Amino acid sequence: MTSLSDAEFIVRTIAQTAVDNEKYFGDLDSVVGDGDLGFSLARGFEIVLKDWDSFDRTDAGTFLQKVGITITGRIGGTSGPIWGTAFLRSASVAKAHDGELGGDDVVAMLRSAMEGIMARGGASLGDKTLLDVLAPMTDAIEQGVATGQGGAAVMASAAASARAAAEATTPMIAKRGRAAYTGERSIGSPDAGGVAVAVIAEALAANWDSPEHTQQNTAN
Amino acid sequence: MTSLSDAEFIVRTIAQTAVDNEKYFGDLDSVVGDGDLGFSLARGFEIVLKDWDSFDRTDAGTFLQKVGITITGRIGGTSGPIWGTAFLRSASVAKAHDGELGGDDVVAMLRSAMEGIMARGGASLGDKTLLDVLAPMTDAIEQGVATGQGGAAVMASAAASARAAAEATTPMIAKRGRAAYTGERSIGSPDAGGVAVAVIAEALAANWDSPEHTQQNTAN
Amino acid sequence: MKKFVNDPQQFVPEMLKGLALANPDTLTYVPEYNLIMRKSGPSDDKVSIVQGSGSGHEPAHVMVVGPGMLDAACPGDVFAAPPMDYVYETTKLVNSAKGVLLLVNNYTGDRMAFDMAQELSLADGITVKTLFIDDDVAVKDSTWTVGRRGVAGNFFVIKAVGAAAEAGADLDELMRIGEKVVSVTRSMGLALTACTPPAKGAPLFELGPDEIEIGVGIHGEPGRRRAKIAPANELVDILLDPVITDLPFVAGDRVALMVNGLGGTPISELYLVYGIAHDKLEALGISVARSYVGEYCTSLDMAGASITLVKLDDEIEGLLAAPAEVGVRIF
Amino acid sequence: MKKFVNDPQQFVPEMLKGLALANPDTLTYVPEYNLIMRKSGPSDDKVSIVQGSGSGHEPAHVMVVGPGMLDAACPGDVFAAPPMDYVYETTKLVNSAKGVLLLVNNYTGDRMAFDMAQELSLADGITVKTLFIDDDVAVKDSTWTVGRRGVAGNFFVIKAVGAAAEAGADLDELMRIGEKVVSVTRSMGLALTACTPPAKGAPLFELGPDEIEIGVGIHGEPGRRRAKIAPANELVDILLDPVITDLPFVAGDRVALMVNGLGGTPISELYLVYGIAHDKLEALGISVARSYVGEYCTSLDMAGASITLVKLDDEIEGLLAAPAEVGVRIF
Ligand SMILES: Nc1ncnc2c1ncn2[C@@H]1O[C@H](COP(=O)(O)OP(=O)(O)O)[C@@H](O)[C@H]1O
Ligand SMILES: Nc1ncnc2c1ncn2[C@@H]1O[C@H](COP(=O)(O)OP(=O)(O)O)[C@@H](O)[C@H]1O
Ligand SMILES: [Mg+2]
Ligand SMILES: [Mg+2]
Ligand SMILES: [Mg+2]
Ligand SMILES: [Mg+2]
Repeated sequence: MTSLSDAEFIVRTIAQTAVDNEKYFGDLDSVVGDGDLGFSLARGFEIVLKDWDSFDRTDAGTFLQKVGITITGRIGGTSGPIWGTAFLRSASVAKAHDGELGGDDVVAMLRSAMEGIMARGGASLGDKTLLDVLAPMTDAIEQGVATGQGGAAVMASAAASARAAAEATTPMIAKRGRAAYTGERSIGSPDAGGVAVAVIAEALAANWDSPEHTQQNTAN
Repeated sequence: MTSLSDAEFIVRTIAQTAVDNEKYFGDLDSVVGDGDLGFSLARGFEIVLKDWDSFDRTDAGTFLQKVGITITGRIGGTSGPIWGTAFLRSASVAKAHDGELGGDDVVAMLRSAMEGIMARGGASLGDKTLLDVLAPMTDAIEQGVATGQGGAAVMASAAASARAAAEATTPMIAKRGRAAYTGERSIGSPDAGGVAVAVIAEALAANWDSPEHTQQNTAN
Repeated sequence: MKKFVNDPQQFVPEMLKGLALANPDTLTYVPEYNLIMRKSGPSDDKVSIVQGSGSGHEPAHVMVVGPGMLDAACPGDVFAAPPMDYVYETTKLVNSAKGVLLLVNNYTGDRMAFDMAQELSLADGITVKTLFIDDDVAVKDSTWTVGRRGVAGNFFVIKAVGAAAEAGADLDELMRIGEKVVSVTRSMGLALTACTPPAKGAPLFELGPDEIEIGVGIHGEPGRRRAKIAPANELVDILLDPVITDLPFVAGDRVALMVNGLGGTPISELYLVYGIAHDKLEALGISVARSYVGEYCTSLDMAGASITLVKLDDEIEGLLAAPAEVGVRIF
Repeated sequence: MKKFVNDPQQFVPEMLKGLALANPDTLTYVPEYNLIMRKSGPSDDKVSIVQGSGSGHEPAHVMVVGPGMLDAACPGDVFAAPPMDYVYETTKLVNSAKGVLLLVNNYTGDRMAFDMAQELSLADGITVKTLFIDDDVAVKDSTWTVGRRGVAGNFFVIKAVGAAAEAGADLDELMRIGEKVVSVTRSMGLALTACTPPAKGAPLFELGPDEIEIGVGIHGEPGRRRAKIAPANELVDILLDPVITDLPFVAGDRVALMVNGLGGTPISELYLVYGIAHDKLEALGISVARSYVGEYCTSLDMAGASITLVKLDDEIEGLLAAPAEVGVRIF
């Protein structure tokens, strides 16, 4: 894994998926939320794409940190602080690590991101937030890495696990975010942020071996 | 014709028809008008019915004048002044006449009512207002009276003629009232006030020989 | 119909009662005649100013009774001119030695009710004059029609004569000022949705999900034509062009610009419209000296807006700038 | 969707531009941060007061910037808390030697953005305190939720601390006053229709032709339950009862009563609701000392209303009565 180019691929895929799914994420958030998730993510990640060339690329950690600052500062709603925190925490782990990042480091980055989100927004597992998707997804990655699978295979099982976890939020009662105000009525539809994470994971899996990723790797 | 009791029957029938058709007249007025015709007539004639016993019944003319004052003063919209004027003008003709009113007098009352309406609201025949129904209806009464028909027969032909005239307003362009603002778009629906006159005429015809009218006559 | 209403027949009285309860120190409500007047009553040092009209146009006119504005308002039922008695009784109640000015939007029913009330009042020895307001350019002013309608522009007439009356102007002077303001005021509106009168319980006309009604009046009467919804820039052209070309307003003019909401359009959209209209006017060399954004003359819950322009001179501008206080307030 | 809008993404900036153009003497617009601030800028003799929130609640909060109210408002996009940068930059722009008070309605996104901005501002040496507003009784304040939402009651907090700041109160004093007002303010709303965010282009939820949504928030989030439309008297009970019993408000209390329109309900209906609520309170021995009827905190074009009660003491009543001037006006 050539860390910077992987980070670039991952960030670009997340950003592009957020922009492409503006309407879908908005609709998901309007079932029991307030419908702004798609708009917030799309506008914020548009800025990431617009400023793409300007981010410091000293190393993967620095790159992720610069992206995280943009997301934290420029995305509105709950998503800006939450997603921004995730990027900033991942960046810290990456920066603390010298040299190339391995699968274990990616898992550590994700765990730190989750802790950051919990600290920032006060949510726990089971509160029907994107944490309930990030956690099983991270477990799947950890297991894939432990059993020596290749990147594409790891990502595929991460995506499958994210999708299943997103669907598993359907019967939960929302205890955080706008959906929480509806109490029992939040039962019956999946958490919007959680589905967004699953859609992004699927995009990463689908494109892992695509020329954009592999050529980028080669180019570096 | 025992004038006062006929006048009472006619006014009561008009009032009751206006109250009963509130919704229908309102709907007619909302095609190209502002929908208040039914409400205005119903609220106004409700007052007439409520104050029924209080009207001075010295003679038919006085009775009609008192009713006309109520209508003029208490019905809103265009209809208050227009219908009130009609009653006040009819009352003047009746008062000027000594003794029992004949068919000719009724025709004279209606012609005077029409002149009053024209003077008050500035409309001419052909402007798509209730005048375009009142005029042929009055002609029919005049003809019935001239050929010596009985009251019920005269009223039946008056009603038929009013209905036909109301329908004949459909292709006209409104040149008075709220409907006039829509210009050519007023073509294709009948004038609301004109239809109201026809409905009232039909109610009068239908009940001319009813116990309410004939018993009232006998009672007097 | 989904509205805050009990008995639809009591819609207007219950609204007026609420208005009076919310403004106990400044307004008096006379239920018998739908009448809202200043608690302080008329003064013989000042011409009293009255406007009546159908209800459903709030804040016009019951909510603009107060110092610098109206002395009384006597509305009819929803969209129905007030019965003549209401106007006559109102005139008697606000009678002043300096006279009474009746402001009337130009509609047949209103004209007749006020004409008759004026006759009766004059016979009682009350000095009364009546001023008709007809600012709506959507209606062609040809001989066969009843003339133009009075719409949101009536606000500027009230404001100008209200300020002048407060400064002691006599009745003839107020007529001169009012007629001058009418002569330089033009409006045009469009509806995004129809409105629902409580007593009818259903929309007054049907508009498709992408249709708008252009040149609509303030009573839910359909307008002159239907069109498809378009971007705000184009909607502003549809409203502004006929207003500008009618007077016409020309480069070098100073104007007051009003963006009036018809009842169901949020103020966010009205400010958006204002910004576009302001830019267009400035681009034409017409300078916007005073701005008015909000609800002035509505059509119940209709979504839509109207634009009014007033050509200013020093006199009108001074009168518009004078202080005034009305029952509708946010503090 | 039928709205006055060009590019939905530019809805908020175009609205803010219009607001600034309509108030050139009093407001400054900083497009980069969606920021509306007083033209006069901050003063070192006075604590600066800022409120941010999602847009779509106008006149809250961009239209209540002015003497006696806010020094600046920094809204996010429609229903989205402002990005942290907006808050941080706003804080820097209104920095005063007496400090900056941030008013925040209690929502996760807003809390986080303001928390982070406060941290950054403190690190820059700016004195900042943050006050959270949570007046909505529709939301149960149990441990597992995020606490109550801030809705229309925020108006009273702004008004009170705004008046106190103008009179020279320091930051701690403003916190005390603000917390006191929050502690005696309770609100409850209901929707007759859903609202349509421009970027979504469709209503946020579906309501049947005779359905209403009770306990709705100001972001088009569905409420706690659905019910059938009912006469206004019953709708007022639905709003008023949970408000009264929550604090509770009791016989002998003096209160401010606000009937707030959610954006699509005409002021005629709001006054009708006001009259009913006023009578019910007086019947309970609760006396209404100040009344507020109109739009204070809306949810785009949603038809509906909320009722807010504030229990008054001499201090709060005096602050509410103090003069203030804001960009939204009708003169
Ligand atoms: N406190 C929280 N911690 C973590 N995630 C949260 C929290 N609150 C909400 N979320 C996530 O954010 C999503 C909603 O984001 P967004 O629409 O931007 O925020 P808002 O609820 O402020 O409108 C939810 O679907 C959920 O996954
Ligand atoms: N100037 C007029 N002269 C005679 N009749 C008129 C005139 N204007 C309107 N009308 C009649 O009145 C009816 C409408 O009455 P109404 O709804 O009360 O008045 P408005 O048009 O003021 O709402 C019309 O259908 C027409 O028949
Ligand atoms: Mg959301
Ligand atoms: Mg009518
Ligand atoms: Mg009418
Ligand atoms: Mg949101």
